[in-house]
Amino acid sequence: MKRRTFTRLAALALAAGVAGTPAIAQEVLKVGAVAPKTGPLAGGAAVSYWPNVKLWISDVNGRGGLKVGGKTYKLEAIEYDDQTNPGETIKAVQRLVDQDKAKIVLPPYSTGLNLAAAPIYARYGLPMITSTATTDKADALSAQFPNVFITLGGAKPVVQGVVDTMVKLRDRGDIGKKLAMVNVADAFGIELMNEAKPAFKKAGFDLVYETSYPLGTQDLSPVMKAAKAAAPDAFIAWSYPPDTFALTEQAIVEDLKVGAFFTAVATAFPAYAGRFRTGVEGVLGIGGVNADGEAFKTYAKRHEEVTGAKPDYWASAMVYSSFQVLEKSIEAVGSFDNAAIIKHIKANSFDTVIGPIKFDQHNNNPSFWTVGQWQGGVFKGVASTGRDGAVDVKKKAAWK
Amino acid sequence: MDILITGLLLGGTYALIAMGLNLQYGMARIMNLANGEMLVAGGFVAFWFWTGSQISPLLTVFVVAPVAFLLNWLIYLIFLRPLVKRAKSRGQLEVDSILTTFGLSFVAVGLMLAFFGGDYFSYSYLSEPVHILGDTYGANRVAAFLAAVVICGLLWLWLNRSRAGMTIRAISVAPESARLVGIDVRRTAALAFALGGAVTATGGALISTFLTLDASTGVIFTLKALVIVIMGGVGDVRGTIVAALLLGLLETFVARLVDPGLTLAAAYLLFVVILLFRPQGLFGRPTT
Amino acid sequence: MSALSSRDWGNLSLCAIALAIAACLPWTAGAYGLSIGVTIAMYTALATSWALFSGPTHYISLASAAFFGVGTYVTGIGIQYLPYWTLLPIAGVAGAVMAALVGLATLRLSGVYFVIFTLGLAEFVRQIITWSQNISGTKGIYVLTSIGEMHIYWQLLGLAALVWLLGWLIGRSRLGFALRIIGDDEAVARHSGIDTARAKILLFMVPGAVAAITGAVLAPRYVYIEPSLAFSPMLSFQVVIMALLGGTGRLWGPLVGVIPFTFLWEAISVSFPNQTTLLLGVCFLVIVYLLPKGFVGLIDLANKRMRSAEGYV
Amino acid sequence: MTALLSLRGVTKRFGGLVAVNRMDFDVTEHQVLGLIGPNGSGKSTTLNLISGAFPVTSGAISLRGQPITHLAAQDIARRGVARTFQLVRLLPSMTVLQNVKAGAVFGHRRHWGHEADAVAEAMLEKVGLAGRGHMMVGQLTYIDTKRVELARVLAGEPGVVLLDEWLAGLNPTELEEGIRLIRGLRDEGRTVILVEHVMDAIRSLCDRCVVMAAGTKIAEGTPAEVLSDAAVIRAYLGDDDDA
Repeated sequence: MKRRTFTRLAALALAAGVAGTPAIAQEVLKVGAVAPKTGPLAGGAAVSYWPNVKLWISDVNGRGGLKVGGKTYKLEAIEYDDQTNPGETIKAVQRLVDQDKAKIVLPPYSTGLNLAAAPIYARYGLPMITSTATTDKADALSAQFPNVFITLGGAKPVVQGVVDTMVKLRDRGDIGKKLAMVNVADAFGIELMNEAKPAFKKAGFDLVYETSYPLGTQDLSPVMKAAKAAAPDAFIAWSYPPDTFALTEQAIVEDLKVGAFFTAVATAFPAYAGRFRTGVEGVLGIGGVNADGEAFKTYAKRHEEVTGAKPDYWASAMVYSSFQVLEKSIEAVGSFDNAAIIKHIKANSFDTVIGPIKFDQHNNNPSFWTVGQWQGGVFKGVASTGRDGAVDVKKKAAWK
Repeated sequence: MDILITGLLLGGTYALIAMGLNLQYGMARIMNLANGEMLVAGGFVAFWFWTGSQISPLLTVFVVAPVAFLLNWLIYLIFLRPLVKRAKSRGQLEVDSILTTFGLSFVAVGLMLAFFGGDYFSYSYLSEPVHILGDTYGANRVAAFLAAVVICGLLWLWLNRSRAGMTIRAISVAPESARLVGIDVRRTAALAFALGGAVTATGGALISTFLTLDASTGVIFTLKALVIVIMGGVGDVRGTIVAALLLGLLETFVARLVDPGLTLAAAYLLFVVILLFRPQGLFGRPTT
Repeated sequence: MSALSSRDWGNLSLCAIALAIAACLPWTAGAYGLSIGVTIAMYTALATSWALFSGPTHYISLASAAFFGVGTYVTGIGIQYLPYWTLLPIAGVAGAVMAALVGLATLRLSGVYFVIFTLGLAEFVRQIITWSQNISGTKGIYVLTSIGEMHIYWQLLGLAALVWLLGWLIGRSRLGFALRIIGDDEAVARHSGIDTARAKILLFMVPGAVAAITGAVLAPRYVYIEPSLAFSPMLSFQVVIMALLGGTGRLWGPLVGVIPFTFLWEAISVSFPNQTTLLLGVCFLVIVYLLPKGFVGLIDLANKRMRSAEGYV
Repeated sequence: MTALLSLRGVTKRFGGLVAVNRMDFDVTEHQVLGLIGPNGSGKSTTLNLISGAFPVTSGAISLRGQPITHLAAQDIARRGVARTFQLVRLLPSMTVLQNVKAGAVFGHRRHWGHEADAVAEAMLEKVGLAGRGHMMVGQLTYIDTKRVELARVLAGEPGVVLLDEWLAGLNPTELEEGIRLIRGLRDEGRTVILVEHVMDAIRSLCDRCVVMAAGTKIAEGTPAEVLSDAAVIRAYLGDDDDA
């Protein structure tokens, strides 16, 4: 008796969820989105992912809806929280396609969750333009999952961007060749550190201090004190948000005098500038945008109007752009024939908020921003793999 | 030398994180896994007061403490008293409280998400350098350490000197016999639990000045607090203080001289070793 | 092993039929149904093996995540060097050895210390793996195989069946009888000549091995193995809640807890996406308050009341 | 004849309190030894030391010449020392038969399957509970619970039986039945150590007695000798002058 009532209860609930608002004149199209709202990655998704889902849908509906094969569809989002658990992501994507009959399923958030869901997208032939997954194995992945596109690049180009920036500063005499480099002991940090060490040695830098620290370390002052003791000319940290904030504060407290100070994830977050205000001037970070370009300015303004929060200067624009690529491909193909849409994505270049996006034969977007710098309260792109609008990098003045 | 001071400062932070749980578990017998969420909530309020109307976290604490006290008192009455009534043995109460407070931690995360959203929140307060014995330290960490010393000191004095403090210590040692001498165990346990909650929330407000928090980070603090309370000896205020300082020093020592990658692993190793050779913790009484 | 009575044969054939029906799920239910099936099979194997240990001994172990994580890493690392089918037994052995070590170290500890120790264990193993990953420079591990949801489902179903069989065999064996005695009164057990520590350690190896094998089976499903995802403490708590919801008194108890809880979890995530965590917390509270002995307890109560009502006793 | 069980200088200290202070005595094969003394004299503690429930602080206990001082309770039980508990401890979730089978399966002589059932049934008959194996222990009278515990002890065919105030709490008619059961053990030539307050049981059952007061042995001998010994009377009844 028990199991039947529960299955009936679940079915009832599912039906309630799916029915949603009654169909108004214009046909409604379901758009599925699954990402963390709780769990370790909730913080990042709350800044870069969820606001852009809301913004993209309101923009498309603002333009009268998605024009597909002569009909225009009003978009309606179905959001699921996967609690940063790959098992949940897989179930949610399955649910979106099977139960909710969502025609468009936006890619999940972060490398791990995207790759866990990739087999499901592949089975349904759904285009999957990831915007928050970094991997150097784009070729192996695209062989296994032909419908997966990587826009955020991998560790190699990011490291190359940072190395080029440092070489430019050194050649201009702004910094010497002594370098201190730390990383968070998580897959992301390890991958970047292993690329960076040989790259910097080849570029003629010598590593005066190098270490890793576990995820969730409460006190990074020992790391900063040891780095300062090595008297480096430049400091680089492949860090996650909590460590980025902690390392920056410790650098201010220790008054770390370096010509270049680079921290990774969250440097581009509005909360970073919100916390350190003038202190951020000259800080380098992962990502960046063509901040002075018109496209980004209007995007940032709309982002704040619609979602009430400022976008970050790296992932936000990338997430929105990946949605634009999907939108333009569907409208260009004029139907929901996923195979044709994927072929279209492979073949064309798309004009987006961060500028033109063109995927190479491994479905990898070769040109993206790698390094940005806080200049005058805005996080401007200073190095990229083939993006225009880069500003010149400045020497890091003393901490204010 | 600066390893010693940095270690002590970290120890002060850990004392703030763990002291509340020691009161809640040691005295009121409630293994509270929602302790981390209460800490983060304290941090949220401090962030909200500071960014909203520039009220310094050191002042916000005087608002956070009473509110948290009341809130925890209600939580004890509504959610935990039925468990205490129903529990036939101490073991059963502990297991039930573990499962219930885990549910509560989920509810707390859900509520914080609803009110504060999932975003990271961090702010700078007193993040100027302070020179002690020739080395520089974050002013906010030093302030938090001093606050920890004040709070732990007051708690220790209050527990050992005042009548109410003695009743709390009585129910932690032997709840059954405490009832015989006329102590209303349930009311005292509620008092201890509420006090523990207030201390945790205050700790949260103080450490949010230098740590970045978001709605889901409570778990890390809960685990750290559990390790410290068990290591120091359940129900013993001195135990928690010593264990917190010991852990702070060990982690800083390993971070500076061995390999920062091993700090948390070393902390858990210390926890395992103490648990095996002195299950009752450094200062605890050997429970049968 | 006492001989099989006719009633035993009846039960065995009943289980065999039920398993056969469950095995056809990939064809009967759609892909979504299959993904729920995988979740149910996974938690059934984990919760049943967990209840095998915690039922009789009343120890609450929160170590499932630690063993599960080790299992995922055995596949993650092993997949490049060894054929897939060898990885499951290796994961099983690794899990069992780890459980034995933990057992040796902790079973002298009283209840709550054991719980906290096992909770800390997952964190401890995670730190060690990330540290060694950092030293050896291996990055996030990719598990690119041709293993589909269907294969994973059948493997988990097989594992769950194995756990039931093992539980049934243990129940009828000397070890099973010893564990029931320990469960009732450990002092009597010791004074009757039972080496209680050895019995508990032997039994603790079962959930250890099973959780590790489950991790190894599921690794290909996650494609990308990261410590924070493989070792999340959430898994340990879910296993405990489902086993307690079902009730640890009977071998089929946890299954009766896993199925409704999984559907409940689905129903909540579907209809309240923004408040999923909040409502799951409420469910935990309801389960602990209303069903201390789980459904099994409820059913036993009902049987007892029914039997006593008819004056059957 | 050589001692079956001997204690030499056995001491047990709980922190400052010395519960048992350098106890020496022997128990020979087929002997029924009474261990008596006022409350708190250390009788039960001594029994707990022999059965391995408590670790010995110092001194040595040996069974058939082999040291068992530091053995765990289960190893002592497997060498044939079986005991009852001061407060009857049965296995609540099991039937009477299964309770007795616990002794039969894991005791000194180990059985399994039908053999174990047979031994358990036999023991039930011996203690007067024939045919009531299927009952749950919760439905038994007080004396019957004691019978089950005795049956469990005997099911493992132990060399030495330790009865910890087994007769306590029985009404007069049950007491007669209890003494009759213990006499049955005596007649079978079993070696028994009896910790008891019931004096006429001691007189009629014990070959020898050891009297303890405040943790030390104050007298040893036949029941008649010890019960007329001045020191024993003073220990039990207090000094004459304050009478």
